[in-house]
Amino acid sequence: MNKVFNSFDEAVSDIPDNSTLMIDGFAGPGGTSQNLIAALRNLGSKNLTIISNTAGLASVIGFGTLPGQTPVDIGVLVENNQVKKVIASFPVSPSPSRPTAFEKAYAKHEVELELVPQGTLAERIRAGGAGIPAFFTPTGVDTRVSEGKEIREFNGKKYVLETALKADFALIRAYQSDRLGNLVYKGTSKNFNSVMVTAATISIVEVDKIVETGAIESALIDTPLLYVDRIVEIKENNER
Amino acid sequence: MNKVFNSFDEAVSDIPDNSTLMIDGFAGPGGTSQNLIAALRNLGSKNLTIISNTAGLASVIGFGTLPGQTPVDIGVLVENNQVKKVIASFPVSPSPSRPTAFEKAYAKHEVELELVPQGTLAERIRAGGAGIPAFFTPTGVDTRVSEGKEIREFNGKKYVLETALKADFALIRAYQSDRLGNLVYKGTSKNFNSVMVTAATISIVEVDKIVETGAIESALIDTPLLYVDRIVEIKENNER
Amino acid sequence: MKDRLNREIIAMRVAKELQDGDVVNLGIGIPSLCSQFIPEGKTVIYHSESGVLNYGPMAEEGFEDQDLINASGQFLAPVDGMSFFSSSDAFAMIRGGHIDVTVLGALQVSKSGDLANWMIPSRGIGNVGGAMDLAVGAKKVIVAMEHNDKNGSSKIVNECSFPLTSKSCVSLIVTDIAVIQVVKSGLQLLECAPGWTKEDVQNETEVELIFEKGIKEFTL
Amino acid sequence: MKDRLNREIIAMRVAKELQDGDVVNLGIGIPSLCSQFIPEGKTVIYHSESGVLNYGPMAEEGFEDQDLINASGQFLAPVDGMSFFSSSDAFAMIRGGHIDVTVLGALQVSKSGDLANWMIPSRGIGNVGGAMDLAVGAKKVIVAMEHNDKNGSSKIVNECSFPLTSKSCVSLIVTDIAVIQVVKSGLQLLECAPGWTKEDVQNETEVELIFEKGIKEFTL
Repeated sequence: MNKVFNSFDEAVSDIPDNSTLMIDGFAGPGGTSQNLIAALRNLGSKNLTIISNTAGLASVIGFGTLPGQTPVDIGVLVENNQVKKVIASFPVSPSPSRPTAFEKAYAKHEVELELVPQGTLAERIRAGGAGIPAFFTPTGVDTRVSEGKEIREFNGKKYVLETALKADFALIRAYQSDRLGNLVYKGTSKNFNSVMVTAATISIVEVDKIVETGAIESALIDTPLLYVDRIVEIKENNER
Repeated sequence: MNKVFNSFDEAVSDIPDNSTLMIDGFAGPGGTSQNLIAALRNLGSKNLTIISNTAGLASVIGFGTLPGQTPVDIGVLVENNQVKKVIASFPVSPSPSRPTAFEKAYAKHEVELELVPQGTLAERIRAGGAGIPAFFTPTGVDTRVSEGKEIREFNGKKYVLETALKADFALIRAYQSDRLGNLVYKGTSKNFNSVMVTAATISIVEVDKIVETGAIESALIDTPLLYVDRIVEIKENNER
Repeated sequence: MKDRLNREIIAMRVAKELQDGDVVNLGIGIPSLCSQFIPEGKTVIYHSESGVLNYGPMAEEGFEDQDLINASGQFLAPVDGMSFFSSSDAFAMIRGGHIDVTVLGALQVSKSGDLANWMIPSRGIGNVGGAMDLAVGAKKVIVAMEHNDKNGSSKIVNECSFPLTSKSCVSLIVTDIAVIQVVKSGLQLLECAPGWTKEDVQNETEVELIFEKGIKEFTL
Repeated sequence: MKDRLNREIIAMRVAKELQDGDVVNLGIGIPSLCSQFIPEGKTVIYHSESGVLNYGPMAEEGFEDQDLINASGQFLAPVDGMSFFSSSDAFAMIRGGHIDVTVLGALQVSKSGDLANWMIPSRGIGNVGGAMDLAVGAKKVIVAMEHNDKNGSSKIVNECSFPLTSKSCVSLIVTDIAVIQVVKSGLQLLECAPGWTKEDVQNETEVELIFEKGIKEFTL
């Protein structure tokens, strides 16, 4: 039972064309699996469906980015014509003068978009990991995002039926993993990461450090090992 | 914003007749709010609906109980004729010769039962706390527990629609709380406790120790403060 | 033209609405400024969709941490009693009714409290983010915005022409010229900015406002 | 009467089915004994509905902790890499297909792999516990039980007369006299206990078993 891979390239090498991927992070470089994204860009798999909170924001507006850094995000996959569709809650730049690569491709009808409210996105992913095929939520009722979907009242209030999201692969950044695959995230880099890791057939995780089993105290484990398939340690000479 | 109460009696004093309560614990005394249950027994509120994994098991069969201990559980409320209905997954004793107080009352038609598979129970409670009124689950399809409920197929597999559970009060045992109400549970005493605390209008928590805010490291907080309304520290001279 | 209140004063007025112990989620823009104006002695707990509760001040220069941000991408300082959680948990808190107040910006608010704040139709694409969840899930929704758009048109409208965020969700609107409450029969003017009369405010507002006695000058 | 295998041998035979890296949930009774019989060199990860993953041996006397139990109420020893979680997460793992194998006891198993293990109708009330979730959610369901009930009746039946836990969920049945696989056309006898012929096993079984060549003696 060895989950440790030696390189990012090796860890993503079997991601085929037409795959559905969950890619982590809130919007900034913190909690974004930049090394795995770069490896997937190098691999070049095409026609990908990407499930993610944004469609690549930090690379154009520097969201949550420390001075002098140039983060890698989904934008590089869009620019490389690898992306067929994006399922996201925050796909465009808040600054119209600095559009995302996704927006430009979308304007040229090169990429599709499914826009999902952020809480519904998180809950659909959780549902995918938790064996719940569909659930009702109040979010989006009487708006564009619920058009064509089933609406039902419970206790006099209207709710929309939303379905689970699953992926073939998840690309995840964590802080540490032990050799079994138990993960710890840092601070606000737990948000989408800890949910997406549960909803993919194969979850690939890049970590700052792989430690011996037992080095992470039980009470600190955020993601239990059964959700983790592959682990790659970020080497010191790697800047991301 | 003071959440700290000085006694168990005071913390439960406003629980009226006809309330719905979530009561914590898996089955044994670990993670069961024994002091709050005893206080509710003393208060004597009637016609209660109790949502819990068992209907009181440790007190009759010693489940998860250390030698020489006599745990307090829901059984004392049933014996005191305070309970109208129980919603549980494991309501009876696995040992027919040592029936639970609930079973005896049930045989005399003094109390109602809604039997729910354990995972569905946990998910219904989570849904109650998370603003999800209903969800589909594969558990219980083609069995008694889905009788009369909506069945729907997703991707060729059958699922049953289950609805959220909420409560007026939750009685919860945790290990530590800080003054703001951030909680830590110990080991396997996190199971139903950390879900129920999210699904009640008023969550009342007994803890081994109340510590200053900051004494619990952020990464160790299991339940963020917004789910906690009342905290009572278990005094040293209290044996439970 | 009369003076309009600046963004800080709008935020200061909104802050007055926050009660001791409230759990509050602040949107980007003017709403994010509110946290500076909480009176001493009141404890307000901030929640962010980035998966954090009980954050405080922003990080000082040189101490920024990319793993410690709010939903606006600002770097936070570590604080005692701060907790972190998943996005599904962050929105369970929102949708489950555990957030007392959210302060949001708006493109339009209608007579019946409908909110439109996620998409300018001419752009053809927009960001929903957490706004729909917050609008539907928070116990109280306060809108903090400029009263009129760049062309001078009223952002308080009879019917929203922009795509909706949520129907009938707004409780209170605080703008650079007025404080307006959403009531059953429509929009009631509560306060006017210094130097503004109720007629002045009405002139800038598409919706016919309800005037009851006791309209006050902006109070902070 | 021929000798039947004891509970430990049944558990030992089931343990042979577990693969390196498997995440396994063991029910109460015979299933709970399986963990003692994992061959060296294989890593099997145990999950319990009490909210724990990767537990190992039971606690030694004097070191029991009421906050460290499995779903049978046994006290566990702390182990490196053990993790704890909520019941909603414990069952998200089960229902979401993240458990490779569950070993459950049974009152009845039908020809088509239906499982009944939660209620004896004469008692009028029963415990569902986590059984329905496990039966429907685990990738593979193995039943470990005695072949016949106390009255000698076959627990392997054409149709379950007891309330169902889940339909068509069982893959393999290991009893005190046989190992039987659920296949599309019915129940196929794979192995007989030492000294038992296929006819002997058939005599104790209500369902007409499928015999293909290669029926072996119980192998451990």
